[in-house]
Amino acid sequence: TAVAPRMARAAAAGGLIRVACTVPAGAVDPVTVDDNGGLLMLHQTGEFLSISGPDLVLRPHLAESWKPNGDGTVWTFKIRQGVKFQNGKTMTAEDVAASIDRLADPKNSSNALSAFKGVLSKGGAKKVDDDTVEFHLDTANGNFPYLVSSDNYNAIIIPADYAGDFEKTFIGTGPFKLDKYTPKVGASFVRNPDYWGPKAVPDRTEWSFYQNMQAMVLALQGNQVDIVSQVSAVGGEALLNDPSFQIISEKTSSHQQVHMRCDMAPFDDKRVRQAVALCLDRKQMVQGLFSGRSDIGNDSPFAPVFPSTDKSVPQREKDIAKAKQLLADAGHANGFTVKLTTEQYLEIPDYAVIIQNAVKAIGITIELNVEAQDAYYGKAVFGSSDWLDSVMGITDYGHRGVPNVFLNAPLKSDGTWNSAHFKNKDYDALVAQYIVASDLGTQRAVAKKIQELLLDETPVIFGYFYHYLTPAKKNVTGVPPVANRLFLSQAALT
Amino acid sequence: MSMQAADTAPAPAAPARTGGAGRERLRLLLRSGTFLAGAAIVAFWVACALFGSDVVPQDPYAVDLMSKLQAPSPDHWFGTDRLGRDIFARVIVGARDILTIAPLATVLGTVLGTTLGLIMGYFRGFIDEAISRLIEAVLALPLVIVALLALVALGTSYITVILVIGLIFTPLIARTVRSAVLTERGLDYVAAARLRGENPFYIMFIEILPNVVPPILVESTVRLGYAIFTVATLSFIGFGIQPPSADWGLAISDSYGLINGGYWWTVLFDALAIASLVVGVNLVADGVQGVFET
Amino acid sequence: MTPTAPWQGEMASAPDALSIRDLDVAYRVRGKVRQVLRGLSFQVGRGESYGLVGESGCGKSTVALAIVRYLARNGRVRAGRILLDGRDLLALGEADLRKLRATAVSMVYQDPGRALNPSLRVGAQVAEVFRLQGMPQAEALDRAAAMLARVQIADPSSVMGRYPHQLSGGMQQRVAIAMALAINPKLLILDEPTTGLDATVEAEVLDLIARLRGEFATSILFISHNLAVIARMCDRVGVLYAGLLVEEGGTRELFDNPRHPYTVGLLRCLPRRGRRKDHGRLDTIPGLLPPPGADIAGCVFAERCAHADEYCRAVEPPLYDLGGRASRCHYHERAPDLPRATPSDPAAPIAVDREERPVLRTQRLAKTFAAGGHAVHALSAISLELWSGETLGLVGESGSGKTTLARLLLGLIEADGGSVIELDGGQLPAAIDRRTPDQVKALQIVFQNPDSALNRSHTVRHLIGRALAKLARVPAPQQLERLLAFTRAVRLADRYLAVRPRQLSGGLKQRVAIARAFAGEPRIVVCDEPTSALDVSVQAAILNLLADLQATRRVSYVFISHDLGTVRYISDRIAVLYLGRLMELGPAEQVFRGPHHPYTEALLSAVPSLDGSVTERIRLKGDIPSAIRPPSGCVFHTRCPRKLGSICEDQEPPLIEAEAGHAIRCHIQARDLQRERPAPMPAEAPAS
Amino acid sequence: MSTLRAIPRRLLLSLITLWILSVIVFIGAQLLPGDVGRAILGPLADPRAVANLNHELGVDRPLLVQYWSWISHFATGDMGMSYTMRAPIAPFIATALGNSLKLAAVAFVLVVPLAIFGGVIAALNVGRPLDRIITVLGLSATVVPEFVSGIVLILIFGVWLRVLPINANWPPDAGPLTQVYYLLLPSLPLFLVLFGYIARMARAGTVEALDADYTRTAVLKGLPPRTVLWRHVLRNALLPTITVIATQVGYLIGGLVVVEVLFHYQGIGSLIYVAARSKDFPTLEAGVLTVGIIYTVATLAADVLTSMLNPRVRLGAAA
Ligand SMILES: Nc1ncnc2c1ncn2[C@@H]1O[C@H](COP(=O)(O)OP(=O)(O)OP(=O)(O)O)[C@@H](O)[C@H]1O
Ligand SMILES: Nc1ncnc2c1ncn2[C@@H]1O[C@H](COP(=O)(O)OP(=O)(O)OP(=O)(O)O)[C@@H](O)[C@H]1O
Ligand SMILES: [Mg+2]
Ligand SMILES: [Mg+2]
Repeated sequence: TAVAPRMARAAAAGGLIRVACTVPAGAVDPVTVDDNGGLLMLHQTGEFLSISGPDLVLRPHLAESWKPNGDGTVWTFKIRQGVKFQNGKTMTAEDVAASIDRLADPKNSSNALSAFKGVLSKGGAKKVDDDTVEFHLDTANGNFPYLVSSDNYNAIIIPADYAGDFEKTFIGTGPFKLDKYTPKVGASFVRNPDYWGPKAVPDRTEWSFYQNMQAMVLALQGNQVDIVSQVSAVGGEALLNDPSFQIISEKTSSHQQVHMRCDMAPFDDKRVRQAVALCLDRKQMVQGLFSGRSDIGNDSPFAPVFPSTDKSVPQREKDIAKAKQLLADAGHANGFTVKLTTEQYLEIPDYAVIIQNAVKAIGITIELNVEAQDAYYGKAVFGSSDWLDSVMGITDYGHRGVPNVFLNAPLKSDGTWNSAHFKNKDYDALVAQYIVASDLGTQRAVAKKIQELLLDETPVIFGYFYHYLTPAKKNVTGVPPVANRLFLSQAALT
Repeated sequence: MSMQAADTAPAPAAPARTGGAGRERLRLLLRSGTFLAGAAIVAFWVACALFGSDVVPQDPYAVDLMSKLQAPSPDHWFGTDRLGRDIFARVIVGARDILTIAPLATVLGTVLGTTLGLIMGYFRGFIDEAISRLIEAVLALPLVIVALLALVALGTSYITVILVIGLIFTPLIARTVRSAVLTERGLDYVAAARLRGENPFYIMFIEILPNVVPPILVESTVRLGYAIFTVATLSFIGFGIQPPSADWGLAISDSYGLINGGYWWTVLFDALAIASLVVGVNLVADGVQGVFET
Repeated sequence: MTPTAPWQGEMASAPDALSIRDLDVAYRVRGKVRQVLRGLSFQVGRGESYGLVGESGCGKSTVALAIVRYLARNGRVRAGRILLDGRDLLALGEADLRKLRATAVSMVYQDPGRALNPSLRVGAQVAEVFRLQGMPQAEALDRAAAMLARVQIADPSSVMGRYPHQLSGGMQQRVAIAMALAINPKLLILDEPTTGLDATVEAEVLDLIARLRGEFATSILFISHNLAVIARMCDRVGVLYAGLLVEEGGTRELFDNPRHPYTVGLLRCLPRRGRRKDHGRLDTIPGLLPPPGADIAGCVFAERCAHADEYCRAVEPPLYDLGGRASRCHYHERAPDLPRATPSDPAAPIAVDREERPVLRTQRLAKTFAAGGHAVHALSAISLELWSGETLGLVGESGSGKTTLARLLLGLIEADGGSVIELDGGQLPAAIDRRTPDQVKALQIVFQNPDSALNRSHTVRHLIGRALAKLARVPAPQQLERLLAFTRAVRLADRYLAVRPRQLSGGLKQRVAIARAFAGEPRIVVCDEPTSALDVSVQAAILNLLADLQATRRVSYVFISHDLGTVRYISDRIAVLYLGRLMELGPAEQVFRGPHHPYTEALLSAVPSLDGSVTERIRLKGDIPSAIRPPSGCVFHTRCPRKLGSICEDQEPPLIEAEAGHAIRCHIQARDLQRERPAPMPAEAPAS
Repeated sequence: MSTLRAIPRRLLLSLITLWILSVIVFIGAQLLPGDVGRAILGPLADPRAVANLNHELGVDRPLLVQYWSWISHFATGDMGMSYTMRAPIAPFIATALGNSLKLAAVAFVLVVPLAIFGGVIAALNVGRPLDRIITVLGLSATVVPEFVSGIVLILIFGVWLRVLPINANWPPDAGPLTQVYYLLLPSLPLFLVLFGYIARMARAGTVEALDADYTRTAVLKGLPPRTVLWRHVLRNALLPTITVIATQVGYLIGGLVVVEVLFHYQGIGSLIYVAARSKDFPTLEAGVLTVGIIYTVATLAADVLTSMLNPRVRLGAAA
């Protein structure tokens, strides 16, 4: 059960790997970390119960196996034995239960709370014996293991008596242990000689923190680092097109949702929503914005990467004539003007400009209002949030291993992030079916229905699902492509 | 009275010649090489801001993803950006926002600063002392940092950028006006006005203000230069002009990661545009200063 | 050459110390060349003291700077030669020029405070001159101390260690003179060395220069606009007008018997020989100096000359040699008979009735300023009366509180508590804001500097019109009529109404200021040195105007001036201030005739007179003490040449009437104060 | 009244200034964030977590209490806890300040002598082409924003010529010289901006001194030009320049924000910038107040220095 079986042909041990990553926004604490820089730090020394691979299939790690009870309300995990924390203490089921329970406890302001909400409550994680932990869920959930896998980046296993000082010790069970951590500046890790699994290849890894992506790109080009944790395709062109670098890339379910309010003119007519969606040339967008490094979306959260996605549902293509027709049918033959509000984040402003350009063809004029992120999200409740109240908007959604969150919050009638104000009983029922389904066949069957329904209603345009890109020097080997993670234990410079 | 009109004899010698001080200064300005060079540059960019979008060969906002990041060529004189937009067209229209925000901010600062400076310089005493302290406190911080602080607190929008820069300029201009007013206040015509029983506001605005116009003019042209500098800088660090404007600072901010990939044209022309505009404005300011501060 | 100087004779064959031949100097201003010196020629003989006089802007300083080759960047010698001790200065290379400056010529100019390096100690600056001659530092310092002693600096070693700003103006000028004389120069140029100094200090410095002139056998080029100073200091005089030498001659001859209409006019402008306003008007010179660079055909002065005819306007007069003297006038013989430009008939004198209630009265008027944490006692316990139609002259050295008194009366600053100002018997609030419009209207002022007094952004019409509207409350329709009446009364042509002050000459500006002051029909006009910024020719016109206005409108004046001659001309009574105290108060004639307060006496004796008589009388030593810590007892005791003893240090003398209406604040008895010697200015003068 | 005696008063005024500044900064930081916890935890965080955090941070207390607790701790060197880093701020400020000072020092060491030299040369050639060139180039350099000149410099030296590192962070074991080498490129934009200011001041001071009467006195004494220049002209001319240099210290920090961001340098400027971006108000407040203190101290020091060097001020006006 190696971390990355495909990378077995490890290079000779030793050496130093230098990585550039974004500055951890806050203190590195497994409970609260919610940003890319911070979460990358967590799993340098910490480990998960299981690892969600590039194919989104879970592989056992600190847990050796797991199974649900009959109705999927209790999941039992077998914990690996003989694993030691870096302080020498042995990891037990108690540590596992405590680690997860800590995340589910509202008192701790855990960042994982939203993932566990309605699924797992405090006290739901119970140690059964030294190698068994049971999770008693609030409701049945077929995809629960994903919530305690590497998909949930807060869910590393740390000692039960953890006192909130992770940043000092970086205590975990992983192949590296902390050498030095300087907030805002960088960190370094050294090989953990007592690691339970295959020992780390590099002697050391050195992490430098950068304020922005350009800085990291420059650092890589200037040979100051070997790997950049992540770049977005937009702005990363300098690397993507440079043959002296490789891009370690993984498909993900990350995407931008273009919502249109189903309860407000002009989008209260689904033909108008469809018309807008029909204007987009998705292939061109994937090429132009991402240099091909993203997947085309079909206006549902079922990204190609999800095993449950039914790929037979026909892809929506650009069709201006049809769009015009639909718009005319809806009574907007001469188009209209609408305001698109969105956040200043990643390629979203560019995406907004592209949409603005595209809908010109059918006479729709979009006024752009690109706001700072916090202005856009506002208080994040209906009535005082541009995100949830705007008639049209674009919102960033990060990668999830399973589509559950995407299906629930932004689209269900009572979804807390339902910025499209989409209210559809059939849809709600289908999603409920999907959540409890624990076998892939059932899931895919329900997925097909959901996909078709959303394609018809189009409350949200899912234009593309972009890849997770990790640029590295050509001679870097042994880095597995895992979204939002950077596992370096088998990395080497050749 | 029997006295002969001594001085009333035609006085060809009096320095009285055509025109007033204003026209004389204008004449001097038009002789100053730096001023003319600066004015030409500024006029060019103002024209671009006003009419640029009508004359550019391509739509500066038209996205063409299939021809992104093309090097300068006869089709795209300055190349294209990462969305395939024509950089030449964008540089030409890119002056619009900054040339709206910066002058408005300067005007705001000038109006408020002048009023404040008049009050401080005229009344002196406690008001002056108190406001001076406040001004000194604000001036203890670099412009960019004050702006940053304010924009974080208030949120970024054109209005807040104008307000923030205008309000930051207020004390700076007030300080200049104040010291000019202090000098003026020491002059006897102010005493003469008081001896006519004029009220303070008449004295401040009718008597003193016209005489402190030169320093105000100099200060506000200098401030305009700073305003442009500041707006550009704020845009670059993400607190100024927001997308999808074709603004130069924003363009540089968006593209400076590309230069190392060889896409130098995505930043170079915008950089030159900013440089030329600020240098132009400051050459104008320098010319104005040379003429009005002698 | 006047062979009066004893140290001269035997060197007569040697070249002149300075010889200037046909010197043309021009400044380039905005691309235009303005000629300011035209074919100037004169010589300064060895050991001679040559005076150069002329009104402001006629090119005096330019001459001086051309001689030392230190013209402004835009200035250029276009033609002519300057021979210093026979050597052509303009032909010298840089190194030779430096050598010449280090050994042969030095210069002292106006404003000694700025002529000394503010960040170097005095000793170092003086020693520098000796260092340049190759002396070691220690010796140079010794020589510097010796040099300072020679310019009568009492404690050279302590002065050497000080910085210039720690010295008074008079001391600074002594240091400058010491530096200039340190090289024992062949030629010493003094460009208005005493302008800006108080009369008492000026007298001291002039005495010093006169003495040193005897010690160092130096030739002197003495530049001044002050005819009396030149008369006192020089053997020969050249009169400069618009860059031309219009007359030259021995001092006595020239002043006694001028042969150029300009010189004649200048001399007539001065209120000389005890002349007073009721003796008749002063004469004036009409018109103005041509601007630099003006194209002039014929005689430069023709424009302003009553003798001038077509010939004068057409043919430029040469410098006629009149035997030992010269004049650039075709009609030089007739020059002294120049008709008056202003009729001399005095304005009908007003009878001042001192029996009636005074129009203005102050009691215990005092003012203490707070400056930098100190109390400055600018004025103490001044009790004065001013009757309708009379002029009260206010004299005193700089800092004696004259302006403070004026501003207190006007309410521009507030008097200390306990002070009383009464207008027509009614108490006047201290601050102007609390005075009624009528009270505000009653007191107006004419300031010293019209540039400061007139708002440069407003037109003449606005300046006077606003005063009419605010003070006289003239309704708009009648305003223009009244305005014209006023401007005509001050003899200001109508066409100036639309003009802004900057386009007016100094004299015209002062007329505007006077018109404004009179717009509200004031009872009292305070004149704070109204003529001291003006050239003599203009000063006379303004004094005439003030006298005329007083006669027609029966206003009272408080007239402040440094210039005793002017004060005497215009005033009915005179008050002498020293360190904020009233030292003497009495009718003008009595104050001048005596008995006087020792301080008044010193002031009077400091005034150089045009007849060149050297007044070796009372010289005040030292500087006026600080108003922050005024001396105890009689405030004047520290400088008083007639100090009695400890009583002066301990007790403030009361103001005692020496004669009816003439009070003196001194412990010395009035009759003892009456000196035998004649007053410096002859008391009575024939009306010319 | 002498200025040396006025120093305590000057000090008091500076303290008042700083106090007002602290109020401004505090109010500025309190103005918007209606919900600090939300700002920190992000839009998608659970409301319970947000409320918890707000209580923990103490931001639900009255403003006056918050201000007092902030400023009284600040005075003792305790700058509080960073919202985002959940750690004491002071050490961050200290490190960042150290770094910024290094960068500023490199810029200053380069710019001060060169700019003064340039200004004096221009003054000595006043009105001539050399003067025009220095003045106009200096002005242009000064007014071009750092990020513009920085980009161009990166392009030239870092990308095309590849002679200077484009990232200011030196390798961990770098010696002082290497550090300076890494700081060269980042210091250049600062150099350019400062050059114009200082040169302009030096020029103006020198021109004024050259025109001064005391210089005339010195020349007419027959002193050699060199003595005139050094002893008489520059001594007086460069005094005001000191004050300008000091005020530029404050300005420099503003420039540092951009330069440090551009060159990825961990100084006080980028600390403030990051705090601003992430709405970490305690850090922002601490950073800004620190900058204010530095500026105030620098100008105070310049005042004292000027008055010590300038006998006019040191010894007071004539009695
Ligand atoms: N640097 C200069 N550039 C242009 N014009 C100048 C310059 N210096 C002097 N002038 C002009 O030359 C004329 C003569 O000036 P100068 O200073 O020699 O007169 P002055 O007789 O010394 O006057 P004052 O009594 O005011 O000192 C004046 O009209 C003056 O305005
Ligand atoms: N505003 C003020 N603050 C402090 N001290 C003042 C102020 N005005 C005048 N003084 C002081 O009061 C004293 C009298 O000054 P004032 O101006 O009345 O003298 P003056 O006789 O008019 O002198 P001058 O002949 O120079 O005009 C001086 O010592 C002066 O320094
Ligand atoms: Mg002169
Ligand atoms: Mg006075």
